[in-house]
Amino acid sequence: MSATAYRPTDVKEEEVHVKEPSYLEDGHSVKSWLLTGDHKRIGIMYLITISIFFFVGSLAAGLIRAQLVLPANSLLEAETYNKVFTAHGVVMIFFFLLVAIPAVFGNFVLPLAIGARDLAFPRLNLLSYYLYLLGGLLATTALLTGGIETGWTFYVPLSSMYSNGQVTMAIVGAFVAGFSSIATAVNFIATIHKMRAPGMTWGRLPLWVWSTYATSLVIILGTPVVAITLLLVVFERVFRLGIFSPELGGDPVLFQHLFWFYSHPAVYIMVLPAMGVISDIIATFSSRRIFGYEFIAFSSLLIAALGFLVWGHHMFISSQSMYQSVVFSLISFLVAVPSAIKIFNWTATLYKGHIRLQTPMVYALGFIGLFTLGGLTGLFLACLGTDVHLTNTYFVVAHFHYVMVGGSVMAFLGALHYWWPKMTGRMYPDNWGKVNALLVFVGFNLTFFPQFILGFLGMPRRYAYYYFAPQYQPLHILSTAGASVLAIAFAIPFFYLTRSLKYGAKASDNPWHATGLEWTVASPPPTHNFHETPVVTREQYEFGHLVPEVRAIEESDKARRDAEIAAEHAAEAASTEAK
Amino acid sequence: MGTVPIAPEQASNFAYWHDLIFYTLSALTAVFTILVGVLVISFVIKYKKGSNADRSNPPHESKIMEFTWIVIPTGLGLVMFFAGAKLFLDMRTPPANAMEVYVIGKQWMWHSQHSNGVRENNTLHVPLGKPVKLTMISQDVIHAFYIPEFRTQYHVVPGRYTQQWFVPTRVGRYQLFCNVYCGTQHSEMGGYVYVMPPDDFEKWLENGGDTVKPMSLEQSGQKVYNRLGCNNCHGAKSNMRAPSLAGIYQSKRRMTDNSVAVADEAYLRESILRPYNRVNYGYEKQMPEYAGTVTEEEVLQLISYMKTLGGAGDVEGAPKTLEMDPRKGSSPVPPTSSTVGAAGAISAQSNATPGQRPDQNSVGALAAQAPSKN
Amino acid sequence: MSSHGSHLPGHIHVFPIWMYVKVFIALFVLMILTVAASYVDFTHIHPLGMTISPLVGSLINNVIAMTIAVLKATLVVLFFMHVKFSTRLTKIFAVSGFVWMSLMFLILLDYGTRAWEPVPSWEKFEGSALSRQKGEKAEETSVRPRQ
Amino acid sequence: MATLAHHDSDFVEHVHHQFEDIEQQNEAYLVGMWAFLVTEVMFFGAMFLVYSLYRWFYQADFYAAHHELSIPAGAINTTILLASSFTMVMAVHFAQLRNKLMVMLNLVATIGLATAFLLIKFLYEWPEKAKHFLVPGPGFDPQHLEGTSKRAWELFYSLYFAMTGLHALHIIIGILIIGALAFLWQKGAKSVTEDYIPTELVGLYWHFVDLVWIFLFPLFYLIPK
Ligand code: HEA
Ligand code: HEA
Ligand code: HEC
Ligand code: CUA
Ligand SMILES: [Cu+2]
Repeated sequence: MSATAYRPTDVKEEEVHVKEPSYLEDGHSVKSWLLTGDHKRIGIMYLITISIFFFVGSLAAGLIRAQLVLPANSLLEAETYNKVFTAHGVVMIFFFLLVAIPAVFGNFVLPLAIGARDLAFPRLNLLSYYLYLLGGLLATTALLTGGIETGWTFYVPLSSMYSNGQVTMAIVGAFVAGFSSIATAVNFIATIHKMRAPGMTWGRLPLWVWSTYATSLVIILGTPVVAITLLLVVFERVFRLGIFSPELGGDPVLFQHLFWFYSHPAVYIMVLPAMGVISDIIATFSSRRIFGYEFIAFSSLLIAALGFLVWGHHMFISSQSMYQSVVFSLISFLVAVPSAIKIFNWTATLYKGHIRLQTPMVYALGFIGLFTLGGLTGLFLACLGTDVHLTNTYFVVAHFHYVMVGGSVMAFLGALHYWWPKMTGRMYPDNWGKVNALLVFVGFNLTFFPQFILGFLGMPRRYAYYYFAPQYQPLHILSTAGASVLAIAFAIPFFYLTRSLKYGAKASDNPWHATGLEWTVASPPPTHNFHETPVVTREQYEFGHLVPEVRAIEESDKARRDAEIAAEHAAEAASTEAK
Repeated sequence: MGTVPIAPEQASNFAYWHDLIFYTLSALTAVFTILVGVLVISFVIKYKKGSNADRSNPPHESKIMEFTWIVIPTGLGLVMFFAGAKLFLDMRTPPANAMEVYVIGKQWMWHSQHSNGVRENNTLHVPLGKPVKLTMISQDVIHAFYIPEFRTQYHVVPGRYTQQWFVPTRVGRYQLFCNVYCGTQHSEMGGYVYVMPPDDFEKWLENGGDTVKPMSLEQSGQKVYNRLGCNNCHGAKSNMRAPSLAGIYQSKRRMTDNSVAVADEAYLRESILRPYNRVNYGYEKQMPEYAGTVTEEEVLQLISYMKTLGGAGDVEGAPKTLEMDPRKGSSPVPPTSSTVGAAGAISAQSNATPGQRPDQNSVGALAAQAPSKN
Repeated sequence: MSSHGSHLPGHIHVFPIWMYVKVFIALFVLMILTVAASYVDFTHIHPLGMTISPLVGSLINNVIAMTIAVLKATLVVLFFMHVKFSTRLTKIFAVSGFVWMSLMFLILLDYGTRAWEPVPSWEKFEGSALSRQKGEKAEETSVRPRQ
Repeated sequence: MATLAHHDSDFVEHVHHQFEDIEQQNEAYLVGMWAFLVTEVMFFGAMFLVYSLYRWFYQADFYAAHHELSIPAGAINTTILLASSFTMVMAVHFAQLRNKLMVMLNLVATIGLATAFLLIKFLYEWPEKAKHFLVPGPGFDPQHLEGTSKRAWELFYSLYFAMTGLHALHIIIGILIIGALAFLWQKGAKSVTEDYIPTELVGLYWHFVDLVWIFLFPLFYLIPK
C-alpha cells in the first residue's frame, strides 16, 4: 500500500526505527504545537489543559472543605460559597472529567491502539481542542467576573429568572465545550469504524477501545440534548422566551427531564473510558488474557444503552409521575448489572495471573474497591424508598465522589502512569507512584466515607452554613482532614512526573510487557505512528510471546493436554482392540 | 463535642421502614465490597509474579460464572427494588382522613397555614399520631420540604401543587430543611417541625398558634418577629436583601442620604412602621410598611425582642437566654464584624466577586455596615 | 434500482435526473396536500353528512399532517440523502438517530401518567400567581389549590 | 445509468496522510457526517419534544395562536426549501459527472433559494409578529386572544421563535458552507472537483435542514382545531 510513501526518503530500511524523530522532536516551535494535526500532540495539549482545570476545580474543593469545618461564620459568605461549589461542579464535570480520559488518552492512544496513522479527521480534532479551550475560557471568565450561583445542574427557574451573575456566559461555555466533545466523538466513531489495521477485528480491539466507542455513541446521542436545553435557558435569560417558565404554564420539571436525559448518560461518559482503561491495566499487569472479553465489551454497550433509560432516577421526588419513578428505579437496578459483570470479570482475571504491583496496577485495584462501594451506594439512591430520604444530601455527594473521584480520577491517574512512558519516553519512580496511589486511596476514603453518614443523618448538600445543626460538625472536620491528605496526594504526582521528564530513565518500547499495538512502536512514537501498516494476527491480550512465565505455562498446559489426548487415544485404541 | 450521632431519630411512620431497607442495603454493600476486596487481595497475594502458585489452565471465560454473577445481582437488585417501590408508593398515597396543611416556599422561607387559618413561618406544628398531608407550592424557584427525622421530603415547585404526607410518631422538635438549591440563602431556609401531643396541638391551634402562655415581652416579640417573617430578610449577616439586625439597638446606622441615626426605640419603631422614611445606605425600599398590619403592642414586643439580638461582638448573642430558634435573626454575630477593619475586609471580599442582583446595590450595602458597626 | 444496492469499491452511482425530479414533484404534491388537509374540518365531513367529536376530528387532522411529514422526510432521506443506496452502516446511523429521538419522547409518559396518581400533580391552569418580572416577588398567593 | 470507475492514483494528492486510500477516506467522511447528523436529530428532537408536550396541554390556545402565522408565507418557504434541496441534489449529481458549470449553477441556485427563505422569514414574517406584539417578553400583547390564555400564547411564540430561529441559524450556516463549496469549485480545487464526496457531505447537511422544516411547517402553521 501507499503507506511507505510517507516514510522519510533518506532513511534506510533497517535504521528507520532508530532515526525517525519522535512526535515530540518533530518541530519545536510553538506554532508546530498549536496548529498541529497530530493526535498525539493534541492529546498532550488536552492533558495540560485539563490539568489546569483540575487544579482550579480542586482549589474550589479546598475552599468548600475549609468552609465546612465551622458551622457558621467561616471563610466565605453564603453567596461566595455557592459560587465556589458551582464553580467546582462545573469545572470538574464539564472541563475536567468529561474530557479527561477520552480526550487525552483517546486522542493519544486510540489511533496507535488500532494501528492507524492518525484519527480520521485531524483538523476537526484540532478544532475540537480549541472549542474546548474556548468553552473553558468562557466558563472561567464567567467564574471570575461575577460567578454563577446555580449549582452545576442549572435548575430552572432559578437559573433562568432568579439567579444573577454570569449564568449566560457559563452556559455558553458549557455549550461550546459540548460541541467539542461531539466533534471528538464523531472523530472516534469514524476512526474506529474505518481505520482499524488489517486483522484488527472488532473481537480483537483492546477493551478500552470498545468502551471509548460506547462513550462516543453516548456523546453523540446525549450531548445535543443538553446543548439545546441549556440554550433554551439562555434564550429565556436573553430573549425572554419562556419555554420552561412556570409563569407561562410551562413546566420547570421538563428542564430536569431534558437535563438528566443527557446528564445521567454523561456519568457513564465519565466512567466508561475509565473502565476500559482498568480492563487494559488489569490484563497487562497480570499478564493474563482478560476473563470474559465478550462480556466486558458487550457490557460497555449495554451500559451505554441502558444508561439512556434511567435519567428519571435523579427526579424521584421532583413531582414527576410516580409510575415513571417506579420504572426508572427498576431500570436503575438493572443498569447496575453490567457494572457488576465488569467488576467480577476483572477479579476473575487476577486469578492465576502473574500479578505485578506496579503503579498503574495499584491504581486499578484501588479503582475496583472504590467503584464497587460507590456503585453500590448508587443503589441506595436508585431504591425509591431510601432515595426519598437521601436525595440531595451528602449521601449523594459521597456516592458521586466515590464513582467519579474514586472511580474515574483513580483510573485517570492509572492511565497516566500506564501510558506516561509511551507519551514521554521516560520512566517515573515506581515506588513514589505506588506509595502515592495508596495515599490517594486512604485520603479519599477519609474524605468521603464520613459523608455517607452525614447524608444518612440528613445533612443537605449545597449548604453554606449549618450552625442550626452543629451535630454535623465532627464528621465535616473528619472529611476536611481527609481532603488535606488527598490534596497532598494529588499534588505529588505532578512533581515526580514533571521531574521524570528530565531525569527519568529512558523508557523502552514496551516497559510493561503489554499487548496493545501502541507498545510496538517507539516510546515516544514517531509522528506517523507506524512505518508499515501493522497487520494483526493475534488475539488481544495474549502474553505468551511477551512474558516467559506465561509461555512456560501455556506450553506445559499444552503438553499435558496433548499427553491426555494421546492417553485417551491409546485407551480408546486399547478398548477397541480388546473387543 | 459529645457523641457523634450516626443515625437520625425515627420520628414518623416511614422512618422504621426506610431504615430497614437502608440497613439491608448497607449489609448488601458490605458483603459485596468485602467479597470483592477479599478476592482481590488474596489473588494479588497468591498470584504475585514469581510466587509458586498453581497457574495451570487459566480459565478465559466461563458461561456458568458469568451467569452466576449476572443472576445474583439482578435477583438481589429486584428484591431491593420491590421493597423500595412499596415504601415509595405508600409515601405517595396519602390517606383520605389526613389533616391538611398548606405550605408555601419562597426564597428563603417557609410559610404554612393550618385549616383554621393559623399561619406560621419557618415552623410547622403537627399532632402526634395523626396523618398529616402537606399541600405545597412555591412562589419562585424550586425548593424541597425535608424533615430528616421523618425520612420524607418532596419538591415544592412553582406553578403547581405537590403533596407529601406522614404520621409523626414521636413528640419533639425536628429540623426542617430546604433541600433543593434555591439561591443565596438556601442553607438558611429552614426551621423546625414541632410534634405535639394531640390535645396540646388542639389547644395550640385554638389559641391561634401560641405555644406557651404566658410569655415575656421578648418572647412574644420573637413570635411576632417570626410570624411576620422579618427573618425572611434580616439574617445573621447583612445580605443583599436587608441589613442584619444583630446588635442593632443603640448602634449608629447610616442612611441613603449619608446621615447617621442612632437606633433607639423611636428609630426602630419608625423603621418597622414607615421604613421608607429613612432608608439604610445601600438598600432600597424593599421592606414592607407594617403600619396597619401590626398593633402597637406588637411593635413594642418587636422592639424589646430586637434589643436582645446580641450586640456587636457578642458571639453567642441572645439565643442562650431565650428558648428560641437559634437559626434566624439572632444567630451569632460574625466575630469579624466587631472591628471596622474586619468588616471592611468582608466587603472587600464581596467586591472581588460581584454578582449582585441588578436591583440592589449590595456592594454599597456591605460597605455601609463597616462604619455603622461601631 | 435495486441492482445498485451497494457501494462497490471504486465505483460511484450516478442516478438519473428523472429520479430526483420525481421525488421533488412528490414532495411538492405532498406539501400541497398537507396544506389542503389542514383546511378540512373533520368534525363535519359534509359530503357524508357525518359529525364526529372535535377531539377525534382534530386527531385525524394531526395524523394526516404528521403522516405526510414523515412521508416527505422519508423521501428526502432515502433519495436525496441516498440512504436507500448506501452501506448498512449508514442505514444504521440514519435509523438510530430517529430511534433514539423517539426514546427521548418517553419523557411524555411522565405527563401521560400523572393524571392517575393518587395525588395528581399537574394542573392545567395557567402557572402560578407569579408575574414574569425577573426577581420580583408576587403578592402573597391564596394558599388553597383551585378546585 | 452511468457507473464511473475511479482509480486511486487519480486522487493520491487528496488522500490525507492518515488514510490508506480514497475509498477509506470517503467512507470515513460519510460515517463522520452521519454521526454528526445523528446529533442534529437529537438536537432538534429535544425541541420537538418540548413542543409536543405543550401542544398537548394547550391545544386550544395553540390553535388560536397559530392563526397569526401566515400559511401562504409558510407554504412558499416550504416550496423554496424543497426546491433548494432539489438543486442541491442536482449539484451532487453533476459533481459525480464532474460537470463544473452545472454544479456551480446548482450551488448558486441553492444559495439563492436559501437567501429567499431567510428574506421572507426575517423581512416579512418576523417583523409582522413584532407589529402584532407577538414577541415574547414584557411587550407581549396579542390582539386576538378571544378567550384563550395569553400565557399559553406566549409559550407558543417562545417555541416558534426558538425553533424557527435555530432552524434559520442552520440555514445561515448552510449558506456559508455551500458558499465555501462553490468557491472551491470555482477555484477548481481538486479536493472537491475530483471527487463528489465533499459535495455530497454538504448536500447531506442541507437536506437535513430541509427535513427539519418539513416538520416545523405543519407543526406551527397548520395546527388543526
Ligand atoms: C462516574 C459517575 C457515576 C456513576 C458511574 C454512577 C453510577 C450509578 N449511579 Fe450515580 N450519580 C453520579 C455519578 C455517577 N453515578 C452523580 C454525579 C450524581 C449526582 C448528580 C447531582 O445531583 O449533582 C449521581 C446521582 C445518582 C442518583 C440520584 C440521587 C439523587 O439525587 O437523589 C442515583 C439514583 O438512582 C444514582 C444511581 C446510580 C447507579 C444505580 C449507578 C450504577 O451505575 C452503579 C453500578 C455499580 C455497582 C452496583 C457496583 C458493582 C456491582 C457489584 C459489586 C455487584 C453487586 C451488585 C448488586 C447487588 C446489584 N446516582
Ligand atoms: C470530577 C469531579 C469531581 C472531583 C474530582 C471532585 C473532587 C472533590 N470534591 Fe467535589 N463535587 C463534584 C465533582 C467533583 N469533586 C460535583 C459535580 C459536585 C456538585 C456541585 C454542585 O452541587 O453543583 C461536587 C461537590 C462537592 C461537595 C459538596 C458541596 C456542597 O454540596 O455544598 C464537596 C464537599 O465536600 C466536595 C468535595 C470535594 C473534594 C474534597 C474533592 C477532592 O477530591 C479534591 C482534592 C483536592 C483538594 C482537597 C484541595 C486542593 C486544594 C488546594 C491545593 C488549595 C487549598 C486551599 C484552601 C484550603 C483555601 N465536592
Ligand atoms: C421584604 C424584606 C423585609 C422584611 C420582611 C422586613 N424587613 Fe426590615 N428592612 C428591610 C430592608 C431592605 C431594610 C433596609 C432599608 C430600610 O431602612 O428601609 C430594612 C430595615 C429595617 C430596620 C432598620 C435597620 C437598620 O439597620 O437601620 C429595622 C429595625 C427593621 N427593618 C425591622 C424589621 C422588622 C421588625 C420586620 C418584621 C416585622 C422587618 N424589618 C421585616 C427589609 C425587610
Ligand atoms: Cu429553598 Cu433551598
Ligand atoms: Cu444518574
